[in-house]
Amino acid sequence: MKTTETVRVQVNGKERDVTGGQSVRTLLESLDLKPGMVVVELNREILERDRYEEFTIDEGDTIELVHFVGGG
Amino acid sequence: MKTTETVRVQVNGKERDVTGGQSVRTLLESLDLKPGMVVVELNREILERDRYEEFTIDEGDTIELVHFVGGG
Amino acid sequence: MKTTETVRVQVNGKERDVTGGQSVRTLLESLDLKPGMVVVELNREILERDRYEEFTIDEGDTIELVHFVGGG
Amino acid sequence: MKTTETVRVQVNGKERDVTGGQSVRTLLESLDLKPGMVVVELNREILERDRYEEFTIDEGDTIELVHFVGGG
Amino acid sequence: MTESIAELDAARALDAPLEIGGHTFTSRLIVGTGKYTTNEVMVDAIRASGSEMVTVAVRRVDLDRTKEEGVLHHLDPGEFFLLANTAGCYSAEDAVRYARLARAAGFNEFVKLEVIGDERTLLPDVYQTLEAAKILADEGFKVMAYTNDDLITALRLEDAGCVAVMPLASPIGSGLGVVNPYFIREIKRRLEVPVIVDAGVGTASDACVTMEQGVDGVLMNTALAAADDPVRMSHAMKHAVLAGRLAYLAGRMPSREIAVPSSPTKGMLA
Amino acid sequence: MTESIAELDAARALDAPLEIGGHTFTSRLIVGTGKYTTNEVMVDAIRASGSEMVTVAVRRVDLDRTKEEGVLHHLDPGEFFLLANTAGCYSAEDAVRYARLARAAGFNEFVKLEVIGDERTLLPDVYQTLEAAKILADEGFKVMAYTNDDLITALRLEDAGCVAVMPLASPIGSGLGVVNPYFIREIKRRLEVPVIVDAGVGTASDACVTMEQGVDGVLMNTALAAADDPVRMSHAMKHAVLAGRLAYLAGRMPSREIAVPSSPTKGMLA
Amino acid sequence: MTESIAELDAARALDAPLEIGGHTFTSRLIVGTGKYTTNEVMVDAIRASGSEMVTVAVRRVDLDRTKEEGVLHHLDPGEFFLLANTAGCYSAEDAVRYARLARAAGFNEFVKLEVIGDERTLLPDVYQTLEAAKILADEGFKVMAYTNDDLITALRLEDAGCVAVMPLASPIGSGLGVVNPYFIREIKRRLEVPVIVDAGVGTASDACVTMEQGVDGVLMNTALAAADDPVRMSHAMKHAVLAGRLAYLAGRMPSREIAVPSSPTKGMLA
Amino acid sequence: MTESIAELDAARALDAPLEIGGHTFTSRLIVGTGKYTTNEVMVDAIRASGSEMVTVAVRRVDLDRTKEEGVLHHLDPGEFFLLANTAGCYSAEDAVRYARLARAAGFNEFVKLEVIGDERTLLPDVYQTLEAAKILADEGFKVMAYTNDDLITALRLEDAGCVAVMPLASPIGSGLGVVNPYFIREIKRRLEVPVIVDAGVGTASDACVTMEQGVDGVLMNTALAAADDPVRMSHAMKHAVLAGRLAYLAGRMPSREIAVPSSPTKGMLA
Repeated sequence: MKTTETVRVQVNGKERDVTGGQSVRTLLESLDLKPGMVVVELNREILERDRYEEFTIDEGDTIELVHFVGGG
Repeated sequence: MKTTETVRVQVNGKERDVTGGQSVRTLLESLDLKPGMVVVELNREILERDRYEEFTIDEGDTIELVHFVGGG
Repeated sequence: MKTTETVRVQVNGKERDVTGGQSVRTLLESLDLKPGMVVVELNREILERDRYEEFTIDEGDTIELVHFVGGG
Repeated sequence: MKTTETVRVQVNGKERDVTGGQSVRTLLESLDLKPGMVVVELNREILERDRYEEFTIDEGDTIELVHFVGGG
Repeated sequence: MTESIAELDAARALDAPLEIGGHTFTSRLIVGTGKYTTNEVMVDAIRASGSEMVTVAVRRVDLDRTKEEGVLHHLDPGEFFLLANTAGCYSAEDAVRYARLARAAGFNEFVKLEVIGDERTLLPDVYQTLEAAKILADEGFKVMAYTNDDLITALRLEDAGCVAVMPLASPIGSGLGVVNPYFIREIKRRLEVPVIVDAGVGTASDACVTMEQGVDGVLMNTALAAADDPVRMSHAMKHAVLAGRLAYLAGRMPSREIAVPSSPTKGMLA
Repeated sequence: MTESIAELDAARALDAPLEIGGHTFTSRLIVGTGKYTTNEVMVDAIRASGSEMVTVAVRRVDLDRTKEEGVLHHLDPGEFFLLANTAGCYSAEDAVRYARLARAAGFNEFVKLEVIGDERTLLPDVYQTLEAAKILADEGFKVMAYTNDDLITALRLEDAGCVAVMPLASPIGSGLGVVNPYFIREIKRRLEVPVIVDAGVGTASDACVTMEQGVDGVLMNTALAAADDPVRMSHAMKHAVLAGRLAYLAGRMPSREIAVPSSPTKGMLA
Repeated sequence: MTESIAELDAARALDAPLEIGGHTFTSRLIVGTGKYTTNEVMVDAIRASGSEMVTVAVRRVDLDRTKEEGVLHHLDPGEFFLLANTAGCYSAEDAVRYARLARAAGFNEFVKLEVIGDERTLLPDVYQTLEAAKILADEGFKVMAYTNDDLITALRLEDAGCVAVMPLASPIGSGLGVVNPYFIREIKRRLEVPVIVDAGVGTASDACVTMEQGVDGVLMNTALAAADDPVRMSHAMKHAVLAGRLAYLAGRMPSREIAVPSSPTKGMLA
Repeated sequence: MTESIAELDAARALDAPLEIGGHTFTSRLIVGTGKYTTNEVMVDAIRASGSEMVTVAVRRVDLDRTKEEGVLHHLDPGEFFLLANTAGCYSAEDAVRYARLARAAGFNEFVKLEVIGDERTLLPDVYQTLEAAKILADEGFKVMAYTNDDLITALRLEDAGCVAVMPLASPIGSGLGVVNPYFIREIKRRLEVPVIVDAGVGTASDACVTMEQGVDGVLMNTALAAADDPVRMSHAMKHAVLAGRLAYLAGRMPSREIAVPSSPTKGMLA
């Protein structure tokens, strides 16, 4: 059953309070990130793009949102 | 019981027929090698110089007699 | 007065007997050389192309016939 | 006839008023220079050491006093 | 114009394409996308270099700043083949993690494996690199491994299944050029997979010398990004790599201490 | 194709043409015509090199052999600018004589002045060269003087009225490349007339390094004629000269012993 | 004569002794005993080199030939410190076996660890070398490890407990000298145990350049044994090592492209 | 101690003395006396270098300052052979004037002829140098001529009667070392009078490399005077020159790209 309380999570190394139980897709939208432009690692597990809907954010989750930058 | 039959052994990679049961010291003498000038490996075990008397040569033994040569 | 005796001249370092008094132009033709393809030095003097007619070959002349070859 | 008026000369590029008619040796002494430690050029002519006595300083003379310094 | 086309075609005709892990490239120059003053200069420079494969790094999205930092806002993955790297990793574990994240981006299975062993020299940790190479190759990655100029390590990386081995010419960003051509040459002689010299090139002649060793390609970044005029230097590098490659294929004259005339010694005047 | 044209145009747009004695050239590569195995290879190689100016030697017509040896039976003076040399001369007097004969051929007033001082090294006799340069310049010749890498001599040759000074990279036909870049660089720094490095280039990287010193051009012959594949090497040299020139104009990165990362050090994962 | 003593003493006074694994040496030159034409030449050369530590190899006694081949019939272990090597070993296991045999000879616990990874280049297998180094150090050996010029490997070998790390200047017996001074310098900068450059030195200046990098010593064999006159070359090397060491300690002048007069510019005549 | 004497004697026995203009020297190192911080350091350094011949410059006495500046207040002409130079002269006329003044000092008829052609590079004006050399040789001077590395000029200077020809390794005070060993080697090969490399040496290995080219000696000043520790560097140079000389005489091993083992490949254990 979906809860709406705030939960504390780690996003890219910073603590954030977000709505608990929301999907990763929702989180990306709230952060104004196009799903196609980032790769999501949830608690050290890489998520497939087409399954962002299935995964929900819970208390204590560690989320890494990465993308490609200039590099040699 | 000390035997005097000939036994076949490997000395420095070559097969040799030697008197069985003789001590390593005796073998060295028969090969005209000064104990102080060689190091003896008997069946992959390095022997201490002062114990050449204790070890005897038996059928199938593998003996390596090494020394220092010029090298860089 | 034009003479027709043979005269001995030096052409490119080799002695040759040629008809005396002939013009340089005639000499070139006899050597099957196109005037436009060579430069003529007569007794150390370079001749202008359009004046080959005026110069005649006489006994003891030294003639150099040069052209461009491959070089670095 | 030796004169004692002052004369203006060039010594090592600088104008100096010195007693006219004095010998080069005297000049060196007055400059506190050991004859053996310098070479003297008087009006572009190099003087031999043992003849400093013979040469006198006159109006307008150009004198160069040189020696060895550190160099590569 | 027609002449210029002819020229280029002729040049192309003189060399075979470069094949890495089943992909074919006409350019033997691979370039990085880091350290440019602006994204516009970066794109212009990369286009001028004629490169088809470009490296990118995997980093966290900066949630506080504009998203524009993402390199794909400027580089079209349709125009360039993306080679993600594991730059900044100091262990096999980290490198493997970064490689997986890169692959999850969905472009290709290639990765420029880079495991650093020392912060001051950025020299590779060949032990961790080899370990990571094995893991990634087993997972189906097409590993292009950055390594030092040690032949033994290069052979091990090939055995581990790398699709390309990439020894350094000199330390990353040093611009010292090919310090040890002997080792580079020997690595090329002994490996079957493509050998790409990665890091150390400082100017055009370095790239030219590198290719003259017979290697299959060159990877560079700083030499372009840190030039006074990156776009012009990129043009230079494109020609330098081609020049070095063709010279290698053409077979240079023997060099000798004594002179030999280039004009005939016969036919002199008296 | 269109891309290739764009590329070449871009490259051209990045450099100014080379002007020598009032004549303008887009190629900075000058090539000799000696020592090729066949005339066909020579012509193909020269075309591949993109050179506009080619050197030729003055020699006696061989009256016993076919006239085909004349280089103009193969090279169209309309297609290439002929630069006659005085190769093989060991005195100012001889060099002046050969130059006059060359000019009498009626193509142009340019001459590559070359007065050799030693048969074994083919090093120039700078004393005789300087003397000949003065005479020829007075007679209206446009003298391009082959010389050693001595700055003082280069300055004297410029004073004598030479339209170009051509120091050697290393002995003729040696293929040792630029042995003394300091001297070459200083000569370029100090002269106003074009500086063309003549002789010594052995392979593409040598040409590239030469141009990176900032000189105006390179003259070579053996590096092309004695390569295993002269035509391919000529392609290489064309690109090498362009690469070195553009790299010089672009301004290379500073080289340093310590490494500098080309990927961001920030944004790493935890 | 008194002057010569003064000279030598002065020289010695200008440097500290070399300490390896608790042993102290005044000479920074270590030499091999292989490949000499005769044992007499070997002994004379080693004496001329002034070396105190000499390497020897472990091999089977040849039971068919005279025992004279044993090197100790010619070298007095009282005169020289014997450093047994594991030359010829291609695995950690073999190297450990050879090291144990060497120690059983009863001279000392030092071993020159050498694990080859490739027959053609004789480059070290750093993976096997590191493994063997750990085992031998645990068994109380004083390991002097022959390695390549990789800093990371050098650091690992130090961590493994080696008493000296010995990077190559260039491949064994190549005589190419110090190909990569940057790497050698960096290894010396970062390690605390002595760094001895092993292999690659070809002539005196190579040894001199090596020591100028700041390393603690040089090990060589072929440069002496394969010289036309081994004894004379050994004298040369003794002086070269000393020269390079003192120059390093003295601190060289800065080099600059522009000239600076060594005689006063003032005091010129008018 | 006895050993050290033996060493030195052995070293001496391995080389012949250097003869210049009828004078014999055991040391092949000639040093300048300029640019030292103090006269004490100068004297100590020169003594440490083992040099027998030292150069001095001719300058006006400074009548305003103490006479102490005269170098002979510090150097005993009985201990060292004085070689006066014409440093600072830009014409044959000036050089001849300075040489005559130097000879008038009464020590010897030797002169280091130096005619500069350019203030920035201090490169010799070979035209004026040659002219001055002829004049001075005619006047009975023993001319040791500083020149560039041009063989033709070196041959002319020998013909002019110089007792030694002294080509530069690189510009005065640059410390760049032997930039063009080919030219130096060729000059030595072709001349009969002693060839002394003058100027450009920066550190010990430069001196060693110089002597390995086969030349008869080296002349330096800045490398010693501008070292952090001039006295220690002078010791280094003494050994470096000896090392290079002996290595040249010993005949170095051939260098090859492929490795060759220095330990036996036979006799390995099973």
